[in-house]
Amino acid sequence: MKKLINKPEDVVKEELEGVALAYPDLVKVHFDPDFVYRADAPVKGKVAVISGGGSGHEPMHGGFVGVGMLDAACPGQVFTSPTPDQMLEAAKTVNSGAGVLYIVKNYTGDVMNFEMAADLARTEGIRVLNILIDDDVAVQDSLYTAGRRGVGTTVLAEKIVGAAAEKGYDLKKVADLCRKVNINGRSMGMALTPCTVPMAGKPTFELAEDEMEIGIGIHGEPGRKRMKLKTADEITEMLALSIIEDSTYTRTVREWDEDKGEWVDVTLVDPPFKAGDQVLAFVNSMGGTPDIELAIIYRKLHEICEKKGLKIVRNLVGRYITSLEMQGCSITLLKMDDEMIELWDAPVKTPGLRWGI
Amino acid sequence: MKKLINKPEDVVKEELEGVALAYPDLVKVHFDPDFVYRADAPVKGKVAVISGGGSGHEPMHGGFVGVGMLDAACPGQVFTSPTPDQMLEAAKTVNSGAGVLYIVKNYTGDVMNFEMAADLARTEGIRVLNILIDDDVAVQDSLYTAGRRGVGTTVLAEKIVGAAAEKGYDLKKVADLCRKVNINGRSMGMALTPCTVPMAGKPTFELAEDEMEIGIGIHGEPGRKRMKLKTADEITEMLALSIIEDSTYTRTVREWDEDKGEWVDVTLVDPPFKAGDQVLAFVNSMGGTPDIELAIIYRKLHEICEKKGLKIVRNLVGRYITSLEMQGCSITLLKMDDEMIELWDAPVKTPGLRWGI
Amino acid sequence: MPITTADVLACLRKMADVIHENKEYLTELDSAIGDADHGINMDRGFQSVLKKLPSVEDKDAGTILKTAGMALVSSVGGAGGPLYGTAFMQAGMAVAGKYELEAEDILAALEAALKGVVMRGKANLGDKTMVDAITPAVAAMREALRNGAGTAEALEQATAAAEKGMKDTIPMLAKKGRASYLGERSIGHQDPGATSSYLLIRTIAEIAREKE
Amino acid sequence: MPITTADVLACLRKMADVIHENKEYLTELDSAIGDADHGINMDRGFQSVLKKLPSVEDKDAGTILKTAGMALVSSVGGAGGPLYGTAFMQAGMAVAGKYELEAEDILAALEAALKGVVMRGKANLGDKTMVDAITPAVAAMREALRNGAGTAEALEQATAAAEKGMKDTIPMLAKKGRASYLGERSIGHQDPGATSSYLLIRTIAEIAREKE
Ligand SMILES: Nc1ncnc2c1ncn2[C@@H]1O[C@H](COP(=O)(O)OP(=O)(O)O)[C@@H](O)[C@H]1O
Ligand SMILES: Nc1ncnc2c1ncn2[C@@H]1O[C@H](COP(=O)(O)OP(=O)(O)O)[C@@H](O)[C@H]1O
Ligand SMILES: [Mg+2]
Ligand SMILES: [Mg+2]
Ligand SMILES: [Mg+2]
Ligand SMILES: [Mg+2]
Repeated sequence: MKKLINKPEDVVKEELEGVALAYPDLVKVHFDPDFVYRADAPVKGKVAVISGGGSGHEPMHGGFVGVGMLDAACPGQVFTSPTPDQMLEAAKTVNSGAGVLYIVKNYTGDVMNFEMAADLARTEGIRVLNILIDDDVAVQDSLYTAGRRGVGTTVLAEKIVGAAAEKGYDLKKVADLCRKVNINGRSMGMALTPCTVPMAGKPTFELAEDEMEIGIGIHGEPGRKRMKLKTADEITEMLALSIIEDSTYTRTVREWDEDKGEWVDVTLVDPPFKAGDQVLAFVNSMGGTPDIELAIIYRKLHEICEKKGLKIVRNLVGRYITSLEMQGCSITLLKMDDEMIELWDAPVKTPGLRWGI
Repeated sequence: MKKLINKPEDVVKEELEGVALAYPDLVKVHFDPDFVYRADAPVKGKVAVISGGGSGHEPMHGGFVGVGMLDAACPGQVFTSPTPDQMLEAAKTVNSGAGVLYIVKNYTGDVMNFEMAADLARTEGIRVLNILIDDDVAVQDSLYTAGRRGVGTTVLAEKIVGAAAEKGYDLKKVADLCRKVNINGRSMGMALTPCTVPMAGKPTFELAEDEMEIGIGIHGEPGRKRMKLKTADEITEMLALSIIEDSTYTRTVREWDEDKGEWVDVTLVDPPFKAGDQVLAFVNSMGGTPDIELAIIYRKLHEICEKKGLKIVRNLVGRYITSLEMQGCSITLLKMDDEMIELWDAPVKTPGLRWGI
Repeated sequence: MPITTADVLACLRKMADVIHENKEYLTELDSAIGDADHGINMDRGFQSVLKKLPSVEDKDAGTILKTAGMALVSSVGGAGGPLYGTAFMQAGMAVAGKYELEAEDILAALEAALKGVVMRGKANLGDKTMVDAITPAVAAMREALRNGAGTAEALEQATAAAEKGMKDTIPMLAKKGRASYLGERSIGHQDPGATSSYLLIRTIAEIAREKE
Repeated sequence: MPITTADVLACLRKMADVIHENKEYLTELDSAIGDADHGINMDRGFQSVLKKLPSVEDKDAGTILKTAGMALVSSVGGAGGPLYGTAFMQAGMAVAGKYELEAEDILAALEAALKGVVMRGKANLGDKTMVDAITPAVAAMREALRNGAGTAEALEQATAAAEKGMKDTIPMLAKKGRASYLGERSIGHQDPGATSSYLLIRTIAEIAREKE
């Protein structure tokens, strides 16, 4: 294992210490329990947006804390969901009284930990809603699995929802918007190489020199299928078509019903893309893939979207949701409406995403 | 070779096509000869700042074209200097009449090509000055070598000088500032892994599982010495002390003398760092090293600077001057004065660096 | 002889030992169909439980178990943390205020733990999770007590049932948790969570047997 | 018989062939002490020269050589581009307007080429660069002509000197270009630029010999 680290067990702690030193104007870091939060939190009257998940996906989530995006992020150990006490303390720290939205990627561990955290926060008098992101079309059904995983759309949701909260949307509206972003976003990823979790010390899987893994998640877990390496254009086409041609996706998720005061099952339906849709096209590096290759992928994605009648109105190309040093990429398409475009364009100032300010 | 590319010989062309599609508001791309330039160029009354070099270091330089940074960038083949015709056409395209500054990394090829370009541009009536960046302390003397290479300080110079040009500095002042940034910046890099140039198809060098290379440049060339892998703290200390304890560096470079109308030899002296200096601390990934590791390095760098009495007044942590997918990092320290701080903070809007706008 | 709070404390300490000894094994199982962290997570969790025990040494069994549950919740992470945390907290609620536990109390605690896991994770029998080890164990203990078995005897039958339940997960296709993403590829591997559940139940039985 | 513009064109075409055949070899040499692109760069350059030749077929030798130099400058990149580009452009200036080249013209062209390389790259003899192959070649040709040798004969002596100069770069410590960063480690390797220079000079000699 070749990494610029000291001891594997100290990676997350030392990273957070580095983040605190590097961005004192933007964020503060609380240790034990660990969370990163806006330097100026709580922001009066503003709904607090909190996310979290295993570490190793940087800049997500800690790098998205700041003005116009997240109020706090809870990092777990590398690729391991964080714990409810982190989420609870984060909520207590950044809640201004306007309530808290937990943005939760759909992994069993994340979902359960955030649900427990929400329950605990409510016993302390904090209004909390949880919204899931489950956008990974590599997972085809939800009946026989834990459902689609939360991947690229998470980044877009954190930006758009963060802007809405900054603008003064109330908790209910922020949650509704987050759900809307989620059902309109779809992603698919692939890997050329595995990555190595510091505590494990060895690669998460093996791939031959001429192989790639399609439908990979963001935890170094194997994907949908392994196949011979193809050209960038062929790979882009495979990923893009899996997304664009994906049919209606229906599943039941658990959300908190504030009126009933209990968790209820909600059925969500992702409508398929259709010609004429306005989309945000997001080409993401899994970490080790350089910009030069992302540009080559974007080039082909643009061509495919055009051919399919999808109009790219915004884009994001870079490293935003990663799997440590893994080489590979993911594509996310998000159907945009005017509200989402306006919120996407709103100023954001975080270590990992910044514009307009 | 595992890369998300089509044909190795098409990498740069297709990348540029992708860039043109991804950032139409910020940049345009001219093909044959290839260069990336500001969408709104020429900007009336503004000195044009142009840089360039081999591809494979993205986001540098093409990703730094835009408001408040470069007016144009000339990309060569991967790790091969671009040619004078690219630089000449770029100058003709973005020159507003206020003249052109070529920012040139000190590699024999880059230096000679930019000198030829400047000569050609002058025959077409364009005022041009060339300023070298030679900040890599891994190269110890300039008498028996081509002199220190241009590495991390290049990014900082492009930002600071770009802001000055945007503010209306005239050509002479822009060039003087660029020289000032160069003599106040020092860098040192290291690699955990080599990288693979697409056309070559195999790694630029070999490193055993427990080895690293210290004093690496940005072209996958071997560095100052090869040694057993160390911890992040030890590596950071090695790099930082090479920079902080470097003594006065003197060398002769060739600059254009506008009064004499000829190239003249100029002796430049880099003063060493001393306690009390205000610095910008730049921790850069060579491409494949993830954010989580950069934060760990920044943590230690901060501690060392504090111990040495250097005050970090600004920082930059991320991937800015890379060697494709190479794992490793470089550290740059730039002594800042108030003028440089103000220009650093000025708004910038490019694909690779953005704030305030 | 009833189980005392000293026995409960001893049991938790022994659980920490057992998990620590099986850290690699559980992680290995999780690397086949999950993300190779179950042993690491559970070990971190039980080390955290150990640290909390001194502060509740003179407390009732309910408080001790709830404290252990909270320690697990805030240190394990992943799926294991909320599941085992809930299990121990619910078990603690079932014996709240008690300083001595009879066989029925232990059964009640185990039933509550199972209910907690199902409430939290919504897994069905056969989904290839810890539920497939805990469910038969609870049923076996209930049945044994109904047939007049003593505490240790009943817990040993529970252990045997948990072990069988654990092994029965091998041919199953995972429908919950991370392993479910593998589809058919999850078949043929023993579930790590079912394995840790078996190890914990076995530890309870061993403590009860030492008592007799 | 003087060298005609047809011979100059043939020479450039043959140079392109020779460089193409030695592409891997030159790149291999550059991978030892440089960045493994010299063969790739030079081949790209001479392919570009080939494309430009049809447009100057009826032009004088000076124009043909300058055109070749400009093609090299705008397609080779790296250090090789400006150096060889300058060499060919300066050679072209030395024979501007001529349609037939005598031995002295060729010498003048080579001298101009060398001067161009030195002007551009500031390398001294012994710095382990192409200058170490071209300098002795030019001297040998000058000497041979003074001694009454014919064009082909003089160019063959230049070729021999270039070859020796190329081989003499092996024990040198590089002080210019990318190889200079290697310090001591550059010793023991033959300089790629000196090698391509030898190959190009040899090609001129071969064309001259065919003429006779
Ligand atoms: N919904 C669920 N209900 C019950 N148990 C579950 C559920 N999902 C996962 N598990 C159990 O959790 C175990 C994995 O735990 P662990 O590795 O700690 O979490 P993660 O999957 O988040 O890495 C699985 O082996 C399985 O027994
Ligand atoms: N200053 C110089 N003067 C003369 N020749 C030089 C100089 N620097 C480098 N060279 C020659 O250039 C050759 C390398 O060319 P090439 O590989 O095309 O360029 P680069 O080093 O930019 O990759 C060297 O082998 C050497 O002969
Ligand atoms: Mg996990
Ligand atoms: Mg080169
Ligand atoms: Mg796991
Ligand atoms: Mg070279």
